[in-house]
Amino acid sequence: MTEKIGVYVCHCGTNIARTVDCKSVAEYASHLPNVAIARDYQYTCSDPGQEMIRKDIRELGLTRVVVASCSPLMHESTFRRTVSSAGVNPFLFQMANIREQCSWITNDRELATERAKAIVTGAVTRVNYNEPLEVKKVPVNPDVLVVGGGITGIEAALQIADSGRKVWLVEKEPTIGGYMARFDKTFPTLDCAACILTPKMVSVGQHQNIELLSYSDVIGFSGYVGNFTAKIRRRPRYVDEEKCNGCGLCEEKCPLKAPSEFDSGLGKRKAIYRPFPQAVPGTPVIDKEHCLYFTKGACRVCEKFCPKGAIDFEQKERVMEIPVGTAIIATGFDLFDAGKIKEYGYGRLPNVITSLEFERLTHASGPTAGKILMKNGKPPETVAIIHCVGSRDHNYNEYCSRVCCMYSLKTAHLVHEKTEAKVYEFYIDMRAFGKGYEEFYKRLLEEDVAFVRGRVAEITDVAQIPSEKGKLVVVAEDTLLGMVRRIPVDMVVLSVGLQPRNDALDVAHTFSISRSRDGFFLEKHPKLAPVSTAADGIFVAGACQGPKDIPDSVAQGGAAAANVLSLIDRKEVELEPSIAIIDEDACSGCKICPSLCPYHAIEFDEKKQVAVLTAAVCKGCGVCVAACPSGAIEQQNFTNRQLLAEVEAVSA
Amino acid sequence: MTNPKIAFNWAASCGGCEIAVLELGTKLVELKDKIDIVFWPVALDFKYSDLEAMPDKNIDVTFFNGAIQNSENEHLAHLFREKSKLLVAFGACATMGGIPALANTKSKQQIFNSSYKETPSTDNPQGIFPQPKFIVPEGELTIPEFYNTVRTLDQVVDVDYYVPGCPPVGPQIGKVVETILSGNLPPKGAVLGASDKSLCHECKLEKTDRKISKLVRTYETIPDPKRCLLEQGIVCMGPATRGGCGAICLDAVSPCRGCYGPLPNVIDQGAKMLSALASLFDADSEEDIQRLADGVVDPIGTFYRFGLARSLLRRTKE
Amino acid sequence: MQGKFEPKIVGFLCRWCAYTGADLAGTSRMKYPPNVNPVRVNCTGRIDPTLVLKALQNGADGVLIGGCHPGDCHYTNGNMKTLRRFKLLQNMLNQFGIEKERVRLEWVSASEGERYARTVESMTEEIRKLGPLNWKRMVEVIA
Amino acid sequence: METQSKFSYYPGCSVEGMNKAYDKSARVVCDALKVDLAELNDWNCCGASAYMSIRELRAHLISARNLALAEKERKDLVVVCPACLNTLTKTNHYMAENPQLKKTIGTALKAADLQYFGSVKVRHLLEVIVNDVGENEIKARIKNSLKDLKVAPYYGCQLTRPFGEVDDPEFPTMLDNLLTWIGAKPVNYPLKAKCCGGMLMMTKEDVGLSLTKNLLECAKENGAECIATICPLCHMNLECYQDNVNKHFGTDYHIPVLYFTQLIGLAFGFSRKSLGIDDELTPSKPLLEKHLEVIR
Repeated sequence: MTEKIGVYVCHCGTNIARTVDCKSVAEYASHLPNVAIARDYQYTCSDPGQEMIRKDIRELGLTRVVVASCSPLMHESTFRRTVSSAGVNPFLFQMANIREQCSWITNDRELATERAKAIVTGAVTRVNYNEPLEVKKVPVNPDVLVVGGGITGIEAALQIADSGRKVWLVEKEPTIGGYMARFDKTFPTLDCAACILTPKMVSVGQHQNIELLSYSDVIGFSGYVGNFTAKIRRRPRYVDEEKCNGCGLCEEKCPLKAPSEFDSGLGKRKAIYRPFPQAVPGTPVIDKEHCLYFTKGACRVCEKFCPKGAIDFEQKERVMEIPVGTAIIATGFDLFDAGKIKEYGYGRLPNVITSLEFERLTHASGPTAGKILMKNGKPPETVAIIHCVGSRDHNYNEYCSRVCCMYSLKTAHLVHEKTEAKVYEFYIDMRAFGKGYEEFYKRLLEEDVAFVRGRVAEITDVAQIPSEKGKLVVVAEDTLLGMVRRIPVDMVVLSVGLQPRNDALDVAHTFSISRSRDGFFLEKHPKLAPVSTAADGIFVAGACQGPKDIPDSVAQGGAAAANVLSLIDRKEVELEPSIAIIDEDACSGCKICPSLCPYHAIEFDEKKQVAVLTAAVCKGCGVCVAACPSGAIEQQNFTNRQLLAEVEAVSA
Repeated sequence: MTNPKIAFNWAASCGGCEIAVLELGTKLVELKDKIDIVFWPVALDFKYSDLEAMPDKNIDVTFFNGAIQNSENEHLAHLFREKSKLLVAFGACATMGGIPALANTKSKQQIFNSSYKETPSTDNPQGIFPQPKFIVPEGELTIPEFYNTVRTLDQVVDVDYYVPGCPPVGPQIGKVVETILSGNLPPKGAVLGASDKSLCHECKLEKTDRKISKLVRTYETIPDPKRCLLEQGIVCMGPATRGGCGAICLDAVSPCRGCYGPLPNVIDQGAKMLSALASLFDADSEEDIQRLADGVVDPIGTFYRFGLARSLLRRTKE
Repeated sequence: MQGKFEPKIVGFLCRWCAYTGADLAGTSRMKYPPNVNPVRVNCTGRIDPTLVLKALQNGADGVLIGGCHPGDCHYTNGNMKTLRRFKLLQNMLNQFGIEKERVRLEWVSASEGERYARTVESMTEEIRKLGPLNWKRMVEVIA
Repeated sequence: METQSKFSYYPGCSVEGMNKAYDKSARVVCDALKVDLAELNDWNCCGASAYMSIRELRAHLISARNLALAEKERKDLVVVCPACLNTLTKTNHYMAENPQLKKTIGTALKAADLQYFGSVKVRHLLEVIVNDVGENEIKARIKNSLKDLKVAPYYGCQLTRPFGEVDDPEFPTMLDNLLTWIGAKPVNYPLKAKCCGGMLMMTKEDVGLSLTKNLLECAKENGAECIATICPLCHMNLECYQDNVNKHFGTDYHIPVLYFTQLIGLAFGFSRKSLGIDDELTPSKPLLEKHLEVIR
């Protein structure tokens, strides 16, 4: 072979040089077959470092390049650009990772150097067999899919729509707005959630670039970055969105009442209903479970009264396919089920409620018209607020739900503001990290809320002393006083934590993205790519990626929008170059590969009796390559020869 | 002009390859005037001394069948290499080790123990094993030394061509002989008398649903004679095996055992078949997968029935 | 290395989970034996058993295959196909007399640097106990 | 009907002495329910909760011997005392999770020609009756429905803790269900799994008494006419110490305390005598007579 390989061993300052003897590695590499030059260098990724490589390519006529430095996930693309700018095909470059998986994992200089030599040998041997590749480009469909109509999805959708792109916003519920629509005030500024949210909801509803698909879910998502197809199921509302003018007469006339999900079951709604007055879309929905017509076969009162004839009991479920180029997943969170913690008595003790139920109680348009009342209709004289319910707890969720401390403070403030009640807050640690949060905490301290530092052991209605009779007794160790306290109160608000939605796994599968151990969707990089995912063109934003408050969710919604727009404005994306190639002459037509491809990229040509692969659909997993018993399938940039060469070199 | 000199030899093998030559039938009669056979243990009486007496490269083509399992096999391999212009590894044993190479799942000692001690029919109270050298009053007797590991012909000497099969099928042998006599020789190292596509290419059974939900051994079932045996849970080496034999076993609805060896782009026939087979397992839970995997009762005997000596690992560890 | 046997392990790591997890272990400066030579693939589904056999035959004392947890495969279920091949391969290697400690399939997510480090640690120690595999030499003893 | 299930029965020391009635009633009821309780041959002290915290290894050995004996009989071990349940289960768990311990114990057992592989499950009789026998079998045998008898179902602290395998550790419901099956009315009893004072009665009586008082008070306030127990120690504290409680707090409790097995026995129509009723210090006679009359 007449290859001329250049090898560059990077010190990465001392990151590598501290444990790896870079000089001897370079010296060792210089004796490997076909190596024309081997150098060690301080910072190879620096401009002078890259220039050095270009210079060698020009002056020594290098045909292939190996850089031994950090992880390819870090700088592979950098160096590929370097070599191609000097006229060497980027795929004739090979990276040897001697930092993350070598120099950083040990203090044994001798072993680390040995290992580095082996890794470099592997890369050098492999690069001999690397083949030049052209990266294919495909146009990006400018339409965007946004899944989830909470504040995050709304923000993302508006940002994108305002830039003139078309957005398909899919929401499971009959209305957008998500949890925020159910909140009263928002911390730390205490502005009312509705006042800041509803305008945004309205503009979503009216935006010419936003196609709002409420009461719908995504049941399939196929294709590749820039060219996806979303399969969306539209559940029947039994009300024609086109005809309905949202007058609300049907709701008024409907004879049947059912517990309102929006009010967490505290209030009632009709069988044909809008979750709340400012719902978007304003079109009501008929709840099949309760509607007299659907259950008993008679009634149809709404139909009689509807001035627009919009009621349509015949409406069927529809499935539509939408081509999009990118997708933002903002499916949000579930609240921890407080009933799981038996000793807190939620569900058993009537005046133990969750923070969300409290939101509805204190909400002006809630079931009590904003009055904070106990089940007996009286205002409480003492209220306990309990932090970390289901969070930071080995038995339930180990992580911190991030928002509870602050919303508990808000709860305390609202109780203080609306009632005479004495407020106790039971916390483990007070976490007030955001802008204006610490100040808000201070403010509450001044509102003489009694803060008790300690995790609550139990809430009981069993009195031990007369003064506890008829009260809820909160038992907790006050870790500051170092004693167990029993505090009798009238009402307990459980600050329940956030957790992944119950359908998170299905969503992950539909979009083939991964989840972190806590079950939230996994971002590409915790710091540098917080809204990207491992799947190109699919982004995550808001609480579906991990517990977040409103500011952070909105910020992520915007970030995801920006990512999407930059993709769209690139107009075309590069396709995965390391795809499979079927050699039709070598294919024996055993039909084993087509059934294995997860993307149905391989079909069997009955006429030619061979398997055929659609390059654009292939994502390059290589499953078929490993399976092909004829050795007729190769994977570009991961060919059998390349991998064998590398394996032989590192195992010798 | 003189006829080309042809030799056949028979090392560690059943010799079936030489019998297979008779499958040429009448063709053989035509051939006999075109060639001179200078060595053919199964048919004609020659002595090794005749061979040793020949000048080097005296033989035009030697069809060498059988693997190398003892010092005699090895000696002959070298001898034929010296005396022949072309050395052809003839049949599965010479090319891949064949059935004899299954001995590589045992050590020499284990094999001796079972053949000279443990088998019920053996009566050997003093537990005497064959000795390469043995002194008797008349002098020293020697027998070839038995090797611990069986090798293919090309693991011992340089080989020009390969003819796979256990045995190579008649028609193919005819073609091979013709090609070689024709003089326009294929590149060295070529595999002759076989197709470059897998058996599936010439197999007539229908491939419909590429899934395997349970594995059965041939005696456990009566297969549907129309459907691919793999889909019926019978391990068939067809997908990972060269065609050319005409899928005769499959015509008898009996699974391919892989005697024609791996395809051109394949390094290790067994590994490839293993990968293909397991990929089709219709199971995702650890237990179900394990159950299916255990369905291959004798992996080595299944995936390397003929190719163990030519496989990457070649033998088992003692 | 004062004559101490240092196992040589070839690590086939999938780029999305195990390789990223291994990087994370390094980034978080976790310490573990530097005995793995990583070979990066897109998905463990690419790992042709031939490669594993090659490594063992060619001098490796062990092979580690690292992929995504079931359900987390970036290519939907490549890891499942690996699991299927692996189980059958394990059965066969067992017949070849290769201890199961030498060839392992581990699920390591991108966030499990610790898990990766511990896996390599335990694997290295187990193989150290077993001693070198030395396949080539073993095969070359003919007589 | 055929014998449903065969078990090795481990009475434990506490029912040999002052809690005979528990043992007695348990045997009677199980016999009626065709639950074969063959007393574990040559059983010894379970190791006792207290000893665990002093000489852990030895405690494990003592308890492991019982497990080994049961394994020899190829049966699961049924206990009536939750403390025994706790100790034996603990040893079971520890041996399963700690190979070193398993080895040590193994060698010790060998000295007595015993071995333990870990196959035995240790179960409390309550759980066996509720889960294995079940509602129908029990209802089928009711002769005197304990109609309207308001019972406070008291589980104590050890049945579900720490393992919480058989029922919710904080709010178990198994006994509540059983009581409804035999026609009684389980009252709301929030302290059902709280501490009865346990050994404190011997060491720090005032604390022990106050804990017992909580239980009695809670039962009374929720309208219980008697308390059902599943634990000899709880039983003793609640039953025998009622007078001390009354003296100490100037209260006036006379709440009969009965083993759940005794209540089942009554419902099945067995005589009070055969169930060891009427030996108690807080007589249940008046209450029961009132009820049994109601039924007649």
